[in-house]
Amino acid sequence: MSIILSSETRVIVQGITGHQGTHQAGAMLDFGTKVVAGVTPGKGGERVKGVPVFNSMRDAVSSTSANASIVFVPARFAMDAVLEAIDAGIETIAVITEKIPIRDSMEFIQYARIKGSRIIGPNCPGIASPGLSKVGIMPNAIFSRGRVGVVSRSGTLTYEIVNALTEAGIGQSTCIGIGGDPVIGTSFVEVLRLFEEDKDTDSVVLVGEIGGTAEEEAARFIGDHMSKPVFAYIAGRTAPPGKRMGHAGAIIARNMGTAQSKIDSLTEAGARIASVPQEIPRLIEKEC
Amino acid sequence: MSIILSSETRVIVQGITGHQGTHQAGAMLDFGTKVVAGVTPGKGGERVKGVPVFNSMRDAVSSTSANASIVFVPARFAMDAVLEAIDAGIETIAVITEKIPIRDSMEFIQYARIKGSRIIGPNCPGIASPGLSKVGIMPNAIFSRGRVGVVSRSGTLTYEIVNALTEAGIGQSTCIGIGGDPVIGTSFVEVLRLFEEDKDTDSVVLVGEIGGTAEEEAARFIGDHMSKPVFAYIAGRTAPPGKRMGHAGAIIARNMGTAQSKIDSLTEAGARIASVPQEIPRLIEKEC
Amino acid sequence: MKLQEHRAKRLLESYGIAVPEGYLIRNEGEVLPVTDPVVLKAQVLSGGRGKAGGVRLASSLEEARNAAKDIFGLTISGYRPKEILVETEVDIDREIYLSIVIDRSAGLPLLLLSTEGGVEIETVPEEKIGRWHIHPFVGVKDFMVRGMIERLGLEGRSKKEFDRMVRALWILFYEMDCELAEINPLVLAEEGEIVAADAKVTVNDDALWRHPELSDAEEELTQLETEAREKDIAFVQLEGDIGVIANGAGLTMATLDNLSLHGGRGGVFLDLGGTDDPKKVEDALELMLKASPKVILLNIFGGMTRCDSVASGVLAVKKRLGISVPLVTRIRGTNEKLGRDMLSEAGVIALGSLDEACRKASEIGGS
Amino acid sequence: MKLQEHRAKRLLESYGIAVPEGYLIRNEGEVLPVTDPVVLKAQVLSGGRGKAGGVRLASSLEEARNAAKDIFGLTISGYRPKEILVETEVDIDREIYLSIVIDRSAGLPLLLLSTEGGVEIETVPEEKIGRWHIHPFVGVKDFMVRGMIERLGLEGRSKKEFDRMVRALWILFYEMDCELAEINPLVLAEEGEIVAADAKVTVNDDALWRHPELSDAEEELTQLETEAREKDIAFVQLEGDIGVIANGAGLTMATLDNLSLHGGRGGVFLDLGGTDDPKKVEDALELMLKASPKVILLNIFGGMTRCDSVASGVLAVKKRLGISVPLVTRIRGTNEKLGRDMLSEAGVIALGSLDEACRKASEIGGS
Repeated sequence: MSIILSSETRVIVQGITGHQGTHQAGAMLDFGTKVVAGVTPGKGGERVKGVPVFNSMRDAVSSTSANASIVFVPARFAMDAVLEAIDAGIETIAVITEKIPIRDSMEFIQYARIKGSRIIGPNCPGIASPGLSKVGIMPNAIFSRGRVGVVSRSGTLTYEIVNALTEAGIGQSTCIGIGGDPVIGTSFVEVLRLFEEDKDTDSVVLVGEIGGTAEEEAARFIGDHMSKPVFAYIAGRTAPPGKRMGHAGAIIARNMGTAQSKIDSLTEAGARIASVPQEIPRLIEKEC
Repeated sequence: MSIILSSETRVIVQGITGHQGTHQAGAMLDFGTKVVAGVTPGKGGERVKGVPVFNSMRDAVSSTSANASIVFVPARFAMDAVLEAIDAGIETIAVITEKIPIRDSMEFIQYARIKGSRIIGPNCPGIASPGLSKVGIMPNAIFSRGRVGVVSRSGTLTYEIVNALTEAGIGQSTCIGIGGDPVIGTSFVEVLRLFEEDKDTDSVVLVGEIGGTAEEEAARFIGDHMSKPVFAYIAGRTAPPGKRMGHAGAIIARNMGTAQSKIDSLTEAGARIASVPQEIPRLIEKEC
Repeated sequence: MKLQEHRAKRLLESYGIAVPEGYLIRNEGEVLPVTDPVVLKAQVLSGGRGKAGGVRLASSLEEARNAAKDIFGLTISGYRPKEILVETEVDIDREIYLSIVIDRSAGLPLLLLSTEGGVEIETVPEEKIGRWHIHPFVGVKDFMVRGMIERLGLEGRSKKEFDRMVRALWILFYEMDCELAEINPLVLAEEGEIVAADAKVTVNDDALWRHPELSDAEEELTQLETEAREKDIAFVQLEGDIGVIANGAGLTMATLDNLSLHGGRGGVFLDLGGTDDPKKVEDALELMLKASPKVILLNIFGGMTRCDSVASGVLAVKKRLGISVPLVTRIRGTNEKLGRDMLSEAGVIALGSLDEACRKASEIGGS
Repeated sequence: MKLQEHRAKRLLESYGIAVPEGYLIRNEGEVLPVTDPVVLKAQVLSGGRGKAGGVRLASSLEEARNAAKDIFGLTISGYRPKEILVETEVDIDREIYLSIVIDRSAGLPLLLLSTEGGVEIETVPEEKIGRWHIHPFVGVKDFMVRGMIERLGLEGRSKKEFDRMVRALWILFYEMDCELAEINPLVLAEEGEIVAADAKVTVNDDALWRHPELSDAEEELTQLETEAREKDIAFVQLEGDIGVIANGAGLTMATLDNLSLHGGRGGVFLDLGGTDDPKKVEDALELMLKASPKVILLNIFGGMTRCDSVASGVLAVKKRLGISVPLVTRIRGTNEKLGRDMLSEAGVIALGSLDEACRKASEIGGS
């Protein structure tokens, strides 16, 4: 298996006719993802990269029995697109779009809870299980199939780390970027729980960053519930307080969310901490 | 076990200082229910039937670790009381109050879904597992411990049938009245699923009535998923179309919701149908 | 509570939904001079108004007066129209069906849309009906409206008008605690205008306290129905001779069903609700006597109250008003033997079994 | 976007929340005659305004003018106040702390209430703070307000005022897409009146398009920050000498962290976001040059774009503007060898390993 995705995951690309949507649809197909449909209102009947385009999620789902979607729709229209996916019964919705108003994210995440959909993101690179499926925008070349699970709040930093793993001969079961916004649909803790239960995952890499308390909550879960080894890197040790470091979520406010607090909690929970990204593969090699 | 309740269920009575709240708190205590607290705003510090009263659900839960509540609060304030119970983390909330606006019920039921609470009702007699606990208003005397599960849209009609079972020497595992309103928190199907999984339930009595399609949906579930025998009675065979028969939900509208449609679906699904309530014990005796 | 058409339309208008120009008359003398053709519509709540002759066209003052006179003379489903809505006829380009109802299975409002308007939705083939659940927490969203507009094939102004209208209808449905808000037909008129040519709105009775502005709405209740409502008793007039009083909707229906097995036919359905409060039993008995059934069957399954208290209540009514019709009772619960004895001594038939009581009442009531 | 106090208060007022009477001045000549004592408050966004002397009392016109003059002469966290809010002093009976923030763990708004107002909430003991999550789908409910009123021990008029006020604050928070709406202190004044004596409101930047009325709000940005915002680049001024450009917030932070291992200190943080668009890399380089770091470290992990395209972009800027400071690059992705070769040939330091690049930049940048 792997978590969340399988080789049978059937994916709709929401916003497939846009520049990014088209490019990433192609990259997902190259990865082996079953991209079964695209949706762009008013463009129904077209084809993009050989994939049929529909006017609505409802049409796309009833024609293709898709169960996952990836959202490239611009921020102002993203909430509507996500709600449409939820109402169409999509189980897993990866929201790539950045700069979505927090209120919108909050509402579609809560609505997804009512309807039983899983939101990944927003402002995230999605999810990939090498050899099975990718519902995301990570470069295909960085992956190799293996037994390490990767969960991260970051995008390119994850690529960096996954790439380093692959170069070190360490393959991945599933890599998931949960997103850098203050409010996100799938938390570290939820992903850790899935990895802990996953038969195809032996150990987990957690990539955190300053801001919020998600890493501290992850540490609590690791300490209480995880038997598999966890390797962690926290970005932003040298970041000054009060400054928003790129991600809307990456800010040390009122002495909360410092890298040190996260590193301390994770260390106490038994996780191994890397001080730079490229140290992660070395730690895994030593441990496993 | 039994479903939903256990002997460890810790119950708060919301509206305990009212006439019905006080009376029923006493009856639940007599039944053996762990009634650990009551809530009436402004009456904190009092005691009713020996049970401490709190001003808020939050106070009551933090003092007593309650995990269930029963709501006797008048219709206009019921929504607030239910939301308060949900926010206080109550798992099972039996809403006895009748005449709650549909919009209010709809909203607190949807909110409960977000927070993972179970709503029973509204406009229902609650739930009882003889020998274990009762979070409801059914007369104590009608019950006897046994292995038949009872689920019903009705109140007194359920008493009638449970009483008949007891008189025939057939005990009950759990009896649950899901309520007579058009929109309710726990459906026939959900209860049937729980009974099917319950080791202490051998067979199920389903008491339906005209209106809606809940019995048809139950029939589909019975046909597809139930191995345990189901005995059903549907009230309202002689009810004329277009008239609201007491319950807000009991109305044959636009040829939907007739007793015949329900009886046909249930028969087809393999359920045994009683033509009058008192036939139920006879059918069970014959079958089991 | 079903609203009269004119009232429903006034409500739609207050939410910005266009309705035909019109006015209400209470007698034919109030018809105004006719310039454009008008339609006169009897203001009654029951269906089948058209078939009963309650809707008439007129293109002159005289025609309109005659039509009004005719309509005021009708009896539609037992009710004489007190008011007629006189409206300017709308130029119809297309007719659409649009409604929002409570979908009980999902526990959510459901919007129904059909390109075939002006006919009963029940007669429209399933595949022609579009359905959208509207979640109260998120409301009508853009993607839904896009789907509706695509289904209807609207363009230009009518597209914009429909968009605005459908969102307004949802707000109305939500704010007014509706069980049903139906526009049928919704007319696409000239130049893309969209007009609600007929409207049915039902407001949830349990939410009427939130809508005091509806307190004067007419409901076409009989004297007994009004009295029952005041006493918080569910009253339904049936075709038979046996007056059934029971506590709880399910139990009352089950009693009627049981009667039918013995050839008895219910004439009045009186449900006290879940209560066994003796005061309410008394109220119900009084009400039932006014409905003059051939026999009364009282079936109480006691919970909170002792049976002897219920029996005392029955006997009090008997003493106060006298009960000339036979009264069959079946009361279960605490002290039921005592209650039965009290009733028997006073000449009331008191039985323990529901089936026996139903048989007895059926025998007396005949068929 | 943080709003200036006077702007936040105008917003509160528009939602029906009482604020002290006051007016804004841009120079000391605008001070009006003083009848009751007034307080003059520098309008700056950074904290520590009080300690820096930015808040002054005055009870005569002369005092007020002098205070204003003093305040306009201050530099508070590097910023000179352009405006002063002059307010009538409020008679304080009690001070309360009230705020709504986004609780990231729950993903929901969280209302914080403390009986200890007028001090930083961080200094208040945990047990004195009451917390209520407000779900956007249900809003502030009666039971919450009851709990707050109980905690504060309010009675009579102040109870009613608080009830109205707290609901208004939530509506403001929701409708205005706030990340923070803080009233500290919330003052219980004479006769049960409730007044927001100070207010901090932060509106979610990503939702500003919904609030065009805020487009003229002042933000205290430097020239470079303004330019970065226009180009949609995250720009943070740091203390060191090394200008870091990377794509992605996490990667940029990781680069800074890695630098520190080699003794290097970041001077500018430029995050392109998740993109590797060569045009944006060019924009970032141009912006970085204006910030005059001692050395520039460019770290791009390519996804969509080929490394040779990124390299071409870098070389184009170099050609166009000339880059006098050393430029260390580390570009990974498709065609990375080609890209590195192109850069090396043009005299740019091009490395494959992040750690090596960081070491190199640190060596050049010194410490």
